[in-house]
Amino acid sequence: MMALLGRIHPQNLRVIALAIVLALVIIFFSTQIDSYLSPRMVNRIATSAAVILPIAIGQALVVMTRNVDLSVGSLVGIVAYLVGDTLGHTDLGPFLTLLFALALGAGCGAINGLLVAYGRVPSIITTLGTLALFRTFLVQYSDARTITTESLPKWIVEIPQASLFSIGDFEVRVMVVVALVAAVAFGIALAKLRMARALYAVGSNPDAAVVAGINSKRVVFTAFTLSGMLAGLAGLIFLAKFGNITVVAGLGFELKSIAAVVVGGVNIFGGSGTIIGVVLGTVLVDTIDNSLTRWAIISEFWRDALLGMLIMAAVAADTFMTRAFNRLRRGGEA
Amino acid sequence: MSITRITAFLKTWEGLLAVILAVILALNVALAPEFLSVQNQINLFQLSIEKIIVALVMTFIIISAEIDLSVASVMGLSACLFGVLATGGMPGALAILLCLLMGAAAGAFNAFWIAYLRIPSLVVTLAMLIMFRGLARVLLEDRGLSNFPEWFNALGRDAVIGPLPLALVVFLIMLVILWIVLHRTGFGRQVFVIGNNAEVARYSGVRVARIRTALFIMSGVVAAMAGLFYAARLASVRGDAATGFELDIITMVLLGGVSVFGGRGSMLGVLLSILIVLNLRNGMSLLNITGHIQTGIIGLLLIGSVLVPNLLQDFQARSAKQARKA
Amino acid sequence: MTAALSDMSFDIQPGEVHAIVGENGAGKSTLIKIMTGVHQPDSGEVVVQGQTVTISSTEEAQRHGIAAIYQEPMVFPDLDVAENIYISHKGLGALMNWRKLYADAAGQIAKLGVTLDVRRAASGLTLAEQQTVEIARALSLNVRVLIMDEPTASLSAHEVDKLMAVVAALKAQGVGIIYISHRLEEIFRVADRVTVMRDGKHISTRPIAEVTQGKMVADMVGRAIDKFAMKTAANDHGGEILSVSGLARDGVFRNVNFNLHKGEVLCFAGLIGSRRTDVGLALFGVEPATAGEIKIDGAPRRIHTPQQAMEQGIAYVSEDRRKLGLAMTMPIFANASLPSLRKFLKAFGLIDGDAERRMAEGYRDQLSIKSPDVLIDVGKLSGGNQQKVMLAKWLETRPRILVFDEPTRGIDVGAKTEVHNIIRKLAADGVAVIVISSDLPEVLALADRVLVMREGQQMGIFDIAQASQEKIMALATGQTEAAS
Amino acid sequence: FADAVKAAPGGTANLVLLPKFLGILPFDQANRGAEEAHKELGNKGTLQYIGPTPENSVAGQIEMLTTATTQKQNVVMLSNNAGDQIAAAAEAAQAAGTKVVTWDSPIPSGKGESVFVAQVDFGSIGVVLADMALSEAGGAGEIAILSATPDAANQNAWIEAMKKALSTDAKYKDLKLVDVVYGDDQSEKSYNAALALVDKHKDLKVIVAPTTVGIAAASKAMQDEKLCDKVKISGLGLPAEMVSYTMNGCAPEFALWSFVDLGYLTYYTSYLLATGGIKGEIGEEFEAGRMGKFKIEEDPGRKGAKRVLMGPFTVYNKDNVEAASK
Ligand SMILES: Nc1ncnc2c1ncn2[C@@H]1O[C@H](COP(=O)(O)OP(=O)(O)OP(=O)(O)O)[C@@H](O)[C@H]1O
Ligand SMILES: Nc1ncnc2c1ncn2[C@@H]1O[C@H](COP(=O)(O)OP(=O)(O)OP(=O)(O)O)[C@@H](O)[C@H]1O
Ligand SMILES: [Mg+2]
Ligand SMILES: [Mg+2]
Repeated sequence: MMALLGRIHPQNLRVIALAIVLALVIIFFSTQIDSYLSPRMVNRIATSAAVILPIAIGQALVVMTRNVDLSVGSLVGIVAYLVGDTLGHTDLGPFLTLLFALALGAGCGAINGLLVAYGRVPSIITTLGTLALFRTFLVQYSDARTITTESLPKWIVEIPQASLFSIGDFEVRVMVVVALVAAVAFGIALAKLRMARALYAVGSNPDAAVVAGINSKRVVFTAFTLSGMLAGLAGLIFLAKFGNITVVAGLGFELKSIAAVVVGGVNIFGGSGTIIGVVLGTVLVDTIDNSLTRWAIISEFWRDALLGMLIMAAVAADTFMTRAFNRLRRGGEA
Repeated sequence: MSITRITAFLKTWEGLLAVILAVILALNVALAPEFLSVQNQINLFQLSIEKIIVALVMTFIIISAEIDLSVASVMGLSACLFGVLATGGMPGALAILLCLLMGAAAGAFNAFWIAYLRIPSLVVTLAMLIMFRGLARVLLEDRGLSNFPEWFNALGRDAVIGPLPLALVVFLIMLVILWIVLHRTGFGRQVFVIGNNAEVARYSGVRVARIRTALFIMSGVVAAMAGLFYAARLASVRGDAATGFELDIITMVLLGGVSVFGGRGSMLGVLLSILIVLNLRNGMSLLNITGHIQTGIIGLLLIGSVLVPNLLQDFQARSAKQARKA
Repeated sequence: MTAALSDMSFDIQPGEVHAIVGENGAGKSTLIKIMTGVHQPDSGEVVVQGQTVTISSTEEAQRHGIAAIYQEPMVFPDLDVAENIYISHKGLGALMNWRKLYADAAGQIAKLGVTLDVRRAASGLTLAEQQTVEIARALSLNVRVLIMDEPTASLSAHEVDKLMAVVAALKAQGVGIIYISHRLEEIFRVADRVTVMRDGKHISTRPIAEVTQGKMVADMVGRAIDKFAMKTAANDHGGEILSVSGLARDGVFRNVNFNLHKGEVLCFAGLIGSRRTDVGLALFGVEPATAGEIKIDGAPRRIHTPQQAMEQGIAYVSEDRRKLGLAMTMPIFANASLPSLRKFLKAFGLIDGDAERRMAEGYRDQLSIKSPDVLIDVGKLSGGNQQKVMLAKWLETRPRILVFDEPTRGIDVGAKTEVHNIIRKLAADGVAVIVISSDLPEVLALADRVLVMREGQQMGIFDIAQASQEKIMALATGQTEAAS
Repeated sequence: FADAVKAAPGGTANLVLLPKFLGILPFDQANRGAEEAHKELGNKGTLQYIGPTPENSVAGQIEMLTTATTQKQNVVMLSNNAGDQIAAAAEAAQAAGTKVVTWDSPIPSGKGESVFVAQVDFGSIGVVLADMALSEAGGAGEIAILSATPDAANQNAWIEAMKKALSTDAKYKDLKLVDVVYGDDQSEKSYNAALALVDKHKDLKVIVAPTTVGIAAASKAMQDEKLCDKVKISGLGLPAEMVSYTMNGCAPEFALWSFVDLGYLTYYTSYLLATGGIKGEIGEEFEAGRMGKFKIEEDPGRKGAKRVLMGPFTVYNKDNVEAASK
């Protein structure tokens, strides 16, 4: 056991702890909710996590550099609305639409990045500001019009039902695949790309990054741009999933994504975290949420109280488990 | 004050805020005829009184390099608890006491995880934001409660000193006391050091966990008190009372020049920032600028107040260099 | 505002070691930071191989073949050792090759004669280990000009020897080396030329053969200074104040036994990582011991927090002033009064600002801290002056037992003498002093008794009369078995 | 209606239309109706359309009502989102001479409110919701409600009315209301809540969503999960947003009224109150331009409160939804 732990990177210890917590949550609810361990439940959680996952990944990239992006919710709203609006006039087709959404998100993210990295405005101030500004732009632009399912091309409205393939009842939805592809791509990039290491370095010790010859500004700028781009992806998924888009789309996603990221073990002070952790964090929060809504014995009004408690319990459990693992590991070393 | 000291002040963050405030006040006076009326001046504070009371304590928390996202939920929970107790027939004074105790307990609960188990405060208080709000919901479900004792509603409405209502008096007293505590006492000094570098504080014999605990309990109690003011002012509560106030509160503190990374900030800055936000909002409302435009302008101000001096500085540095080269 | 650096010129040839010396705050580190693009000069130029270049970032400096080891180690706590070493490398390909990374890093570390697991996260490294990582990082860059700003400040004799060998090898390869150190004996070992700086100005540049230590010091401070005396016999001292028996912390150190008298100076010697610091932390209650007994004035005491230690009159001056010693963005006076804040409180917990300021100014004058006033943030002082502020802060607690962990790290010769005098004076006043030091001359100059540690174990404790540099090194490196 | 008051054009009345928040269609439509009436009456005063942001709705509404009072506006037309929490501000407004006319969503206690312009009779909307559920369920089965927030006063009133209808009229005896859940008027939450209802209640036949956001999200959820054959959606929705779901059978029937008309009628009522045409007393009758004659009566749902009933509403189905969505 100790020898095994010794070989695992501390970051991965966190992931293991998280997986154990997730398993415990699932086991608990499977005793409470009928036919809980079913393909349908997996689909439910997967499709609901698919919206927040790209945002959480982007948020994680930003948090790793010791920053935070509070504007993601507004970004989702802008992209969902503007893409929907455009598709209302001209059907760009899936590929161009995706590009458009990503570019739009990335463009807005780049504004954040410019302000934070080159304008030296602290990220929390910048994104508190753009959280309001992006939404303001959307409200002014939209003039209270709603994007309706009716105005959208059929293919986009039907994305949520589309499955890539299915094994029995178990459908693998396109939307989920898209979110997972983003997760896998960024997971691999963070682990394998040399450039990605700079992300950790900047968050780990910004002063040292400067003297180590890392272009911190570019790194931070890139993180915000990518976060915007991923929020753009989420905006597209949001559009496809809900069809009717008003100016309130994506409201409150900033805190949700931060919750997923911190539950997923990304250090809020930068420097460490993994994408697999973020995926597990997102799924964990979503599993708790979706399970509570299906738990017969608790009333509608107890849900949020329990959600808060369970998130706290999950964070505490995996923090302590990680600490215990680390102690065992060091004990094994000595 | 000599000219040099004035120019030195204007170059500080507080100086910048003072200039911004002066501009806003001038615009308000010039454009909105109702602005200077006593009633409007009272309303201006009274409408955000709960937020600005809590902002004073949030200043301490952020200077100590922590954050408390749960304040608005504690406010809501306190207001709802009072509603349930008071309409359930409990004597008002006892209900108030219980609400304050609940606030202390909520703060202590936060502090337990943060100060003793070292889980980041952002994580803990984000979970507690959800949980305390949920508990408020459990208490009131889909009901709204009013019919509080008349003396209680009067506390939220009637003037107690001159034209000032109780909450505003409490705010002013707290401002003075907390100003002194932050900048003139050993406790305040220790808060700054902890925010600067908690390890240095620990190695210097500062009881870091204890001070953190004190701060979060203070935050809980004051948030609970603010919740009571909220209930009194509106003479009514609902499960969603004070929802979302935390971001406004944090915005005010950050605009006040308090560093999110802790260790830096001043009460003067926070006071100026409070005055800026309140006057700006009030002025815009009087000019019928509302909704997203209003929040957008505050967002612009937030970014601009940091960005513009930075750009000027860069520009100065660059032109100075060019001048020397030439 | 006065300039930190003005009108400073010097040059460096391939294969040359050019030493720069000067008092604390002379502007050495500032010079380095300008050369490597961390700060921008207001005027002047850098010429590389006949070409005038502007260096606006460290990255650019690296492109011109200039790299530096900074005075304060700059490591990434979340990355492992290997990554820390290779983080600045360009052109290694877009993808990480972890296997190669670890192998190469291990090679670099081995060159320095240190054992260090390259997969360990840097967050657990001691200051000395961090310095090692910094050195390995700079060496791996294949530079033409390597700048070393006090690379040996927290190394002990053994590691210094290894580093000297590396410097010699680089020299042979034609690398130009700028070497900054306050340990003058090192300068004479490695340098070809010496430049002296004072108050941000160039004073002299001479070939090493033409200088003597006395001349160098005179240039640095503008007056002559005595070489510090070796101690030959222990002081007379008073009654026993501290007695430690069987002290241990699981997996860190074990079975430490010693006693300490009023007015006595006990030095802890050993290699880096020998866990001397951990014994100090246990005495101060930061990382409490898990076994053994600490008796003060003959009575057993429980010391589990720094407050408990301070109540017993114990003070601990940390070796890591940046992370554990000083609040960098707070003024001198606030740092100085921190542990003894209670002394400066009036009614209602209000701080007596005047008394506080007077105290700080007193120390500024007494310790000659180079700073116009005490309202300046300590982060703006040079390394050596920061060290002095840290001393002030603990002296003000009027301790009975004072633990100094590397008290003269990064302090110039003049100041070092001053600190030694302070330590001697404290001892003469009856304070019991423990000095943890990697600087053997310092140990021999201060100690009444010496305790040698190796890998968490006490190797021996003996009187200064029986001590010698060779004997201590033999115990510290394990060439002699434990004596006690 | 013989002696119905006719509004005298060309009067001076400063009016403020204050929706729950800015930026969404129904409120904008109401504003269009108000502007139509404003032009028609040649009001020499002003009509302001102001409102808070959705995140800040409660506090924002209270603030804007207070500011309007300071500005001495004649009437504030309020779609109340703050429940009784706004009552204190409304009473203060009345005391200072600013009348408060509510529309769309009233002040539950009726305190501080001159009159409520009700889009429909709150009792009869309960019956209509029950009727639609009955027909979609095919006469018998389990139904559930997906509402907005637990605090939405109008939704709560309708749910109450629906429950009352279900329990009193024998024709609904085979309908079983099994759950009431909330989607907080957010697409995402409503979507998930609808699916959770289906999972939780295996035999669920109809989800009644008396909210435009909820009904669209629930319909989309059923469509995406191919559940439209099993579970039908009904409630209150906008034809433009619902047309595809009605045509494909996911939401065969839903109802709504005209927000343009509601804004128009509210304007007339307010104008008459401000210009003294009516006093706002029970029994008064007046003519509201193109919409004809109306009467102030006691609000059957709220003791002591007064209302003007607009009615009727339209039930949309395959036959008329396409035309209405244009
Ligand atoms: N960040 C800073 N801001 C302002 N002044 C600074 C800053 N850092 C250093 N200085 C000042 O610049 C001068 C030169 O400092 P520098 O660190 O270069 O000295 P040094 O020769 O390296 O000294 P030491 O031997 O103590 O490291 C000092 O007077 C110091 O107070
Ligand atoms: N392997 C390790 N893992 C984690 N922390 C360590 C390790 N080794 C040392 N440390 C920490 O570093 C600090 C100093 O350690 P240590 O006592 O080993 O050094 P030392 O003997 O004083 O030598 P030097 O200070 O010269 O490096 C202590 O706080 C200790 O806990
Ligand atoms: Mg230096
Ligand atoms: Mg040490």
